[in-house]
This record gives sequence, structure tokens and C-alpha cells, in this order.
Amino acid sequence: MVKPNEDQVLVTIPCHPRYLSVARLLVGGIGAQAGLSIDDVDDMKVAVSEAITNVMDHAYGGELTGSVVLRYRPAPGELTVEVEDTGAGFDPAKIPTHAPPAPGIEGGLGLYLVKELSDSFKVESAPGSGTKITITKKHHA
Amino acid sequence: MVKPNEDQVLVTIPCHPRYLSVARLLVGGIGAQAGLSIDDVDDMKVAVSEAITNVMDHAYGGELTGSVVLRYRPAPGELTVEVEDTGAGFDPAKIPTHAPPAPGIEGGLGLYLVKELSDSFKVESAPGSGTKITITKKHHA
Amino acid sequence: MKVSARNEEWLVVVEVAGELDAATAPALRAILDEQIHQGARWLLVDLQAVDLIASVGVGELIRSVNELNSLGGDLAVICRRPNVLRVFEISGTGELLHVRQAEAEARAALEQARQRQQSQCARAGGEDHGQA
Amino acid sequence: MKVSARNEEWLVVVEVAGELDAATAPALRAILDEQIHQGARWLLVDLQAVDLIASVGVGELIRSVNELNSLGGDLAVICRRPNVLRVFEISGTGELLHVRQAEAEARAALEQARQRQQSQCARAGGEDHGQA
Ligand SMILES: Nc1ncnc2c1ncn2[C@@H]1O[C@H](COP(=O)(O)OP(=O)(O)O)[C@@H](O)[C@H]1O
Ligand SMILES: Nc1ncnc2c1ncn2[C@@H]1O[C@H](COP(=O)(O)OP(=O)(O)O)[C@@H](O)[C@H]1O
Repeated sequence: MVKPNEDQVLVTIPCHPRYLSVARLLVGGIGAQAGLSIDDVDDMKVAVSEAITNVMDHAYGGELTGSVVLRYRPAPGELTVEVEDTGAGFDPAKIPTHAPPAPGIEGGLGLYLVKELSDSFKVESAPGSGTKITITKKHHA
Repeated sequence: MVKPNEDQVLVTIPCHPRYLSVARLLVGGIGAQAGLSIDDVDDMKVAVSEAITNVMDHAYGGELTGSVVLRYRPAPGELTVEVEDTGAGFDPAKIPTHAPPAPGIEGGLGLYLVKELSDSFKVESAPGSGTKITITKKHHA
Repeated sequence: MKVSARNEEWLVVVEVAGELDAATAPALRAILDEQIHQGARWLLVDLQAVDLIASVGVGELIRSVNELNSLGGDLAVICRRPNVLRVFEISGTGELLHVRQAEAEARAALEQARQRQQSQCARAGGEDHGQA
Repeated sequence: MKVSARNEEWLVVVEVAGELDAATAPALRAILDEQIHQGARWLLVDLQAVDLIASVGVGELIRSVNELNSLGGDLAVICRRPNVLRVFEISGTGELLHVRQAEAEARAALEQARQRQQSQCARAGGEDHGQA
């Protein structure tokens, strides 16, 4: 069970690619404190980057306005990060994440990477109601 | 002039010393992007640590409950960080920051360090109304 | 991130360092496009100094390999960091992009692709056509 | 942060590495208290591997030097990083804590303090009392 708010770092970043590295710094710092390995942290950095990049690409019609809300929730041996926007939303049922796109196809790889690089992930979204992606990475020896 | 919210990273951390390093990571990442030197960043890291430590020590009666709100505002060649709490507050006029405590005296050094390590700093506080410390560090060659 | 390109006999080496994400992929795209535009057909993309790659970085490489293939060229990638290799593996692009851990292997993959291309051209030119 | 202590003839070397802030100062305090409790009177505090020191770290050193002085002992600090030196300078504690950039100088400062202490004791013991 995730603990209540007490052990949460809440971050709001502008919807701009230059803040991707800032979001990753926090994955590194908070993930290391939670006991993730370097490999775990590296994978989580990519997963979180994908979720934030999707906000920039899709949530606000590709405009770099608005902001992205990140919630970092460390627990012993694991880190959960939520990436939330109040943008366009989408129907998760329509996005296949059971296989990567065919080789040679550009795009469509982001959520599949999130799934493969994390221990669990959840998409909460609906057209018109914004999106929340919850990603959990556990410690692997 | 500080730009409006667009270029701001808003962070809420639990009122606990283990998040000091997280706050400093952001000083490093956002400060480097804003063009601060390594020395500038090092000084700003200490200044921000002092302001947050004061919240832990004084705002909530020394209890490690509640949270600290940080606002990182980069601008070309400078970084401003606000450290805000909704705790006890104090009368800034009663705190001398024009000189360090006498050698041999433990404590009372925090705000003096903030002043000396920053380019400008502002204390907004009153008993019962919480505290906001605003610290600006500019690029020095 | 840093990107640079340098010519060697028949190929161009593109070196990338840092984190390859949506903030930095445009710089990679620019240099790859520029090289192809200037006539480069064989690109060795050295990602040994890349700490992290996101899907947008893989996407830029796919875009370039598609363009190179359509022009009769190809690219190969050198990459050693486990986390970067994992992204190529998961994306299933290791073969398309000729991702190799050793520089010599990446060069060999590119050389092979070039020889294949040359013998195809020779056949297309008439010699041995339909014979092998 | 890491802290460790090792005995040398008449002094104890305390080595600290990492960031010395409110999260880590309690560990430094514990080792300094333990050493003094066990009878150490001359401490060489090596902060060469400390990346950052906040006022709480300076406070722990002041606390220990006050206690050591009251017991007839002293401490010296080795510190080379400019940002850490700046904090000692601003706090005006460089002399009280015998902060030195070179290990040899810090050892010399401690040796001097010990000789001063020994000659005071000798005088207090009666010899040369009031004579020099
Ligand atoms: N935050 C979001 N807001 C709106 N749509 C999204 C969001 N995240 C993902 N999507 C939708 O899911 C699709 C798949 O995303 P992804 O797998 O990352 O591939 P890509 O971004 O390359 O299309 C996107 O094309 C988009 O339609
Ligand atoms: N966030 C805060 N909330 C309440 N009081 C504060 C806060 N920050 C500073 N103070 C007051 O200012 C004083 C001076 O702070 P400082 O210079 O950091 O020294 P110290 O914390 O060692 O006392 C504190 O003792 C406290 O009374």
C-alpha cells in the first residue's frame, strides 16, 4: 500500500522539453533514496520521460503551454511516479501496448516502453478529461 | 522582472531532512540550465538548505510534519528560489543578519549564511502567519 | 547533449553524448539531415557517450535509416550502456539500426551493407544478372 | 554521507564524506561524541571529501571544539573545497576550528595546541610558574 501524502514529492513543471532532465534528476535522487538500483533508476528515467513527452506531444495539441503535475511516491524498495495533465485525454483501450510498433515505423513506441521498463503502470484517461499515468518501479538486484 | 508562472518549477516536499538533498538536486539542475556557475550553484545549494532547515527547526515547533513549498524560478543568468511554510512565523526585525554569531556560539548562523551566499534575499514573515524566504543567485564569472 | 560529425573515407561518423530525449533529439535530427542532404549515405552513429535514450531518439534514427535505405545507403549504431541497449531491444529495432556494442562490429555491419548494395548495383547494371 | 574514525598515536582522525546537512549532521555528532566520550582529546576532522556543509555541520564542530577545549583538548579541520571553505570563512570560525587546506598544516595546528596545553599544565604543576 502506498503511504498517504506524507512521503510524496509534488512537482509542477512547465510543459516544455527542457524540464525533462529536471524530472529525471528527481527520479535519480528519490529513487536512490528508496533503494532502487542504478539500472532501475535508468529504466524509470526513460519511462517517466515518455509519459511527460506524451503530455507535450498530445495533451495540449502539441502546444508548449500549460504544465505537467508529477507526484513522486517513494516506498521501501520502490518508487511510484504519477504524471498528470488536464489536456485532451484519450481512450486507453484504443492504444495497443502489447507489442512494439513494426520496425521502421516511427512513433507509437512511448507507452510500450513505459510498460516494458516498469513493474506496473496504469493509464487513467478519457477524451476531454486529461490523463494520469502511474508508473511503479521496484528494486531489482 | 521575474517572468510569470510559465517558467517556474513548483515543488512540495515533506518537512523532513531527507528531502534536503532532493531540493539541492533541483538547485543544481535548474541552476545549471539558467547559466549559473558551479560555484554559484554550490552557494545556492547551501542557502536553500538553510531556509528549508529553518522550516524543520522552527516553523512547526520542531515537528517533522507538514510540508515545505519551494518555487524555482530560473531566468537568464540567475535563479530565484522561494521557500515557504505556513508555520509559526517570526518577526524578521528581531533577527540580526548583519554579522555572524560570535565564534564559539552554536546556532544563529543560518539566515546570515543565506544573506552572504546569495545576491539578494527577502524574508516575509510574521508571528502566526508563516514564512516566505526568497533567495536570488546570479551568475558570477 | 553534444553532437558532431566527421568524414572518413566512405562513411560519416556521428558522435552523440548526453541524454537523447525530446529536448535534444532535434539537434540529432538536424545533423543527420544535414549529412544526408550533403550526400552521406553510410552513417556510423556512435552513442557510446549517450547516458539515456527515449523513444523520440530511436524515432530519429528510424527516420534516418528509412531515408538512407531509400537512397541506397544505411546506418549502424555503436552503443554499450545497458540501459540504452535495453531501449533498442524493447523497441525491436536492433537489426534495422544495426546496433552493435563494439565499434568494429558496427563498422563491419556497415561495410557488409555497402558490399550488398554494390553487388546489387552491379547486378542491376547487367553483369551476372539472375545468375548467382 | 560517510563518517569513520581511526586512532593515531595521540590523536584521532575523523573522516567525513558527502553532504553535511541536517540529515547527516547527527551521524557526525554521534561519532564525535563517541570519540570524546572514549577519551579522545585531539581530533583531526578530515572534510576533504565533503561536497557541501550547512550551518548545522559547522554547529556540530563548534559544539565539539567547545567540549574539547573544556577538557583540555582541541580539534583541527582539513578542508580544500572552495564552497566548504567559504562557509567557514563567512561563519568566522576558521581560527576557532583551525581550518586548514593542507593536512600537514592542520596536524601542525593541532600539535601546537597540544604543546601549548602541555606547557600550561607543566606551569600549573609548579615549574617555571610566573617566570617566563
Ligand atoms: N498525455 C496524453 N494526452 C493525450 N493523448 C495521449 C497522452 N499520452 C498518450 N496519448 C495517446 O496515446 C498514443 C500513444 O502514445 P505513445 O505510445 O507514447 O506513442 P506516440 O506518442 O509516439 O504516438 C498517442 O499517440 C496519443 O494518442
Ligand atoms: N521558517 C521559519 N519559521 C519560524 N521561525 C524562523 C524560520 N526561519 C527562521 N526563523 C527564526 O529566525 C531565527 C534565526 O534563524 P537562523 O539564522 O537560521 O539561525 P538558527 O536556525 O540556528 O536559530 C530562528 O531561530 C527562528 O527564530
